[in-house]
Amino acid sequence: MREGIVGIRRSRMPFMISVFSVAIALLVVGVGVLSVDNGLQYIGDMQANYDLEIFLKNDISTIDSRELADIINEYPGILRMEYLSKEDAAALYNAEFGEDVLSLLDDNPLPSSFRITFEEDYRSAGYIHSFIQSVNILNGVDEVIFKKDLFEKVQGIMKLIYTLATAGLFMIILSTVFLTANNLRLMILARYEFIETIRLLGASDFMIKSPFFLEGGILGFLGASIAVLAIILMEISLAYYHIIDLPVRIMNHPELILGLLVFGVSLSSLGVLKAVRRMLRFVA
Amino acid sequence: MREGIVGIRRSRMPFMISVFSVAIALLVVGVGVLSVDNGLQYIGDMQANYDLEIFLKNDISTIDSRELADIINEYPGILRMEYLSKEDAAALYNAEFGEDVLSLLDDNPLPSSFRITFEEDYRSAGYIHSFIQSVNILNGVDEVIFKKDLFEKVQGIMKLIYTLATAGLFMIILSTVFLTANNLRLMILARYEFIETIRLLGASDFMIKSPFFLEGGILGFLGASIAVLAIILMEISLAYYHIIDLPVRIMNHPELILGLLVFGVSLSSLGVLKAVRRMLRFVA
Amino acid sequence: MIQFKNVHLRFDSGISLRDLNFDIKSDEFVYLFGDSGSGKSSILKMIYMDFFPNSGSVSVFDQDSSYTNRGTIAKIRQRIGMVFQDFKLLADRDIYSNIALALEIQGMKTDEARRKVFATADDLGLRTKLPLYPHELSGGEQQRVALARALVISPDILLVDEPTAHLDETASAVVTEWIWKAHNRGASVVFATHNEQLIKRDPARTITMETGQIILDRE
Amino acid sequence: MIQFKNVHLRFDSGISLRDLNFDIKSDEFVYLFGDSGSGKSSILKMIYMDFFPNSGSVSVFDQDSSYTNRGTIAKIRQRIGMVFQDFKLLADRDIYSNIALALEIQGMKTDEARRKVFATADDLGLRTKLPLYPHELSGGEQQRVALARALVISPDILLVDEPTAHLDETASAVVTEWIWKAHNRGASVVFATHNEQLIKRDPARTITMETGQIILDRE
Ligand SMILES: Nc1ncnc2c1ncn2[C@@H]1O[C@H](COP(=O)(O)OP(=O)(O)OP(=O)(O)O)[C@@H](O)[C@H]1O
Ligand SMILES: Nc1ncnc2c1ncn2[C@@H]1O[C@H](COP(=O)(O)OP(=O)(O)OP(=O)(O)O)[C@@H](O)[C@H]1O
Ligand SMILES: [Mg+2]
Ligand SMILES: [Mg+2]
Repeated sequence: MREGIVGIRRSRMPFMISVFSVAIALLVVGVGVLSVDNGLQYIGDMQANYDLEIFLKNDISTIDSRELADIINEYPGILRMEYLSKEDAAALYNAEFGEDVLSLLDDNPLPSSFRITFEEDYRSAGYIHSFIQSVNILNGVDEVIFKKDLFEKVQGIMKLIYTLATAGLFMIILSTVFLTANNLRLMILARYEFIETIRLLGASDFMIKSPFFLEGGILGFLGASIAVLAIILMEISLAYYHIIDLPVRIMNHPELILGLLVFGVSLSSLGVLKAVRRMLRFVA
Repeated sequence: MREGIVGIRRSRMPFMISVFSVAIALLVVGVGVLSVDNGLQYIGDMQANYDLEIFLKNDISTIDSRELADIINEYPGILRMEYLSKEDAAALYNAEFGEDVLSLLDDNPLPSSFRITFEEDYRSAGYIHSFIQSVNILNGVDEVIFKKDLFEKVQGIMKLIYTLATAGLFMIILSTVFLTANNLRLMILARYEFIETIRLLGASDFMIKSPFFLEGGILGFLGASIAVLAIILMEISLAYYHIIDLPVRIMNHPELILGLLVFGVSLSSLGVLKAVRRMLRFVA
Repeated sequence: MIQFKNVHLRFDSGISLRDLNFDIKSDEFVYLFGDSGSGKSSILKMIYMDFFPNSGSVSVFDQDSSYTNRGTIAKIRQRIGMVFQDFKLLADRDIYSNIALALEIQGMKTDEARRKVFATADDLGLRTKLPLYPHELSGGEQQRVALARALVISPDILLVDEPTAHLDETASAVVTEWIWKAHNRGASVVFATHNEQLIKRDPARTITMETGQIILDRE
Repeated sequence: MIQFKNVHLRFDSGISLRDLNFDIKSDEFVYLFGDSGSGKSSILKMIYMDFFPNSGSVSVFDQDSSYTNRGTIAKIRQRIGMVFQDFKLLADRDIYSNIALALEIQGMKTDEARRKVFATADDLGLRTKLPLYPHELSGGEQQRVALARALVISPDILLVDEPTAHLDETASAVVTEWIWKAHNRGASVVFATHNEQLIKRDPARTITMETGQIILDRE
């Protein structure tokens, strides 16, 4: 029995438990950051589709529509302008409804159109309204449809997601820091005998703190490395099984890897240092 | 110095640290669940606006449009149907563009319409398509506009959010369980001396385990209570400062409070029990 | 009561206890005498089933330790009072609780336990120390607390490992007196010591150890 | 070297050490003799600045403990070898590391430290125990490890608290011999004990304590 107990004390169990905790904490942080990034990217992609659709008169010639495109393109703030011919529109319609409804008709009733996406800075209701007004009176323009509803809803959702995600991430990082700090405090508490004894043998506070600081750094580095490896593994298996196609991956973002490592190392070494300091003060 | 050290050992520090950890963990879980609920509710509200707009012929009489409404209402799966008169449409238009553009014209060119929202179960592209087809041929119907784009995008976003949020929540709960379990393991490791000694004095495994189990339960209860109180405080201050109006609140969901308490108590008591068991096996 | 038959105990370090054979009856008082490192504590550990022989058998209360499960070991230990060489007091409990712990484990009601703890503390001159914590006591005082914890349960077997190492003549005499009193009340006692003086003062059967072997066993 | 002037030390428990006055010079060997609970360990704790007097002054190496900061206390302790009554060996380090620890703290290079650890272990008959862990040693062996850790740093002051409590005659003689050798090499020694025999064998100045007071101080 004594052997067993002493075995536990001799073993690096508290250290390994702490490494494991840091790894989990950083895994959560890393996955959190990546999820938010990926989510925003995905929604951003969808939104950037187009803001405005300008339908042209049915009888407009190709040359006239080219001219019109040039005029419209002069307006400031246009990020992208896409021309949809009558045929493109028909193809789209068919694709949307899954049937070749239009081929039953003699004539293609769908108009040709421009789809316009504004630059971020110009995407305000005021500017878009004045844009619509001036485009509306151009020759060959039949109707301008501002996808305001969609636009504003997506904006609203994005804002909500962004707020929630940022708040959530912040909270998760914070609680992660707390939980890890608690873990490290417990780890240090379990070493009171060691601290007491070497102090009685003449170790200065600095001599007591520095190896713990170093140990904390190593612990954090190990934890962070495990977290990064786990994330990479997750990404690889997501890709391998074609579950989801992530636009943002940690493998392409060394700064994120570095960030996690730095965060892990500093969190652990400072956490351990703080716990030891508190203990040294406690036992003054 | 000895006094200080022994003071730490005598104090309930590891216990308090663990309570704190459980509280943070459950706070994260609780806020996570509530955020996802609130987010989904909010998005759901936005989406439920309407799915389909049926524009009526310009010359339709009020009586005819009433009749039409009755016919359409017969279709299955309609959650909500809203009639927009020409005047309503004009008011909306003005509201959207901020100016009384239409009053400049002699006649109101906007048609009256029905806005239809489908029940969740009927909100499939297939059903909506067949609905459009049969409504289109009704007398008095000019055009049916399926807000497919918006609909699908919101659906897509919701699905993404739902997936991410569920996965995130799952991961957070899982890591929370792990971190708390680690914390409890460290707490128990620090008690090896106690366990060793009472075992030598003839305490059976059951006698060793049961007080720890109880202590774990108390710890979990305290932690969960703190978490619930913190969440309620957060909700109150959010409401007090009018920062956000939450549709889902923990105060209105006793089952969530109960859930957190049960989760906290069982997590801690079982976590402690598991740690003690492992230790008892270790020191066999 | 306690029976060692051809007991061998080998440690990883290469050191071993060899060919131990003896019987201790239920009303015996036995000194386990030997130099430092001769194996006294190891024998006591085999009796309270912390160590198990590599060969041969150790029986206590007619239970062979090699075939006894953990639940039964716990019950056997409840009938054994032990004074460990390093005391094993709990630093986070006061002296009262440390002594009462042994009774708690036996499931004794608080009132009776209370009376017993106070009585035993009085016997060993520890009354004023009850509210203190172990680190507030001197080495000798801690040793007496360890004995109080062993005596309070009125054990059937009393194992004491150098119980006077930290005590002066007077205190030592008090402690041995109470150990003898426990013996007179019916406990078999195994008293491990390196101190010949002690044995001369209160002679009894003495098992003498030398580097892991019994070299003498006589009254 | 060590100077107690009108020292009073009161514990929360009400017990106190009163009016302690003595000087220990740099080449002295002093026994601190007294019954269990008389205050021997408390005096040693004041010398290594773990306890501080409530009034009066304790000076070590001409530093008044009441006006010494933590950094300086650490440096003073590096010049003091201590054998604690409860040994204070680190359970998670083997004997070699336990002894080497004292040298590590002084920043000694590994090679020299290694030589010193082996030499000291040889002196005290611990050579074969170096790779073991404290729990694998007998009580007396652990006590000798504690002494080895104190001697290995060639201290200017050697404080030993009942260093033979767990030792038989022979081992006890070896241990006291090495304590005397350290003294002969220039260390001042304070030897706390309750054992009159020891003092008779190797007489020296003896400060006798009784319930917190010095009742005798003579060669
Ligand atoms: N767990 C262990 N692992 C390895 N060796 C051990 C272990 N326990 C004891 N020993 C060795 O067995 C020998 C006898 O130890 P034991 O503690 O029984 O001696 P002892 O007679 O009680 O001595 P002391 O009077 O010094 O306490 C010692 O040399 C010790 O090193
Ligand atoms: N930290 C403390 N708090 C309260 N009382 C204490 C403390 N330390 C020691 N005492 C008391 O002071 C008295 C002297 O203790 P000390 O340890 O100095 O005795 P000692 O002479 O070393 O005895 P022993 O030979 O038994 O080790 C004892 O009665 C003890 O209870
Ligand atoms: Mg022993
Ligand atoms: Mg003492």
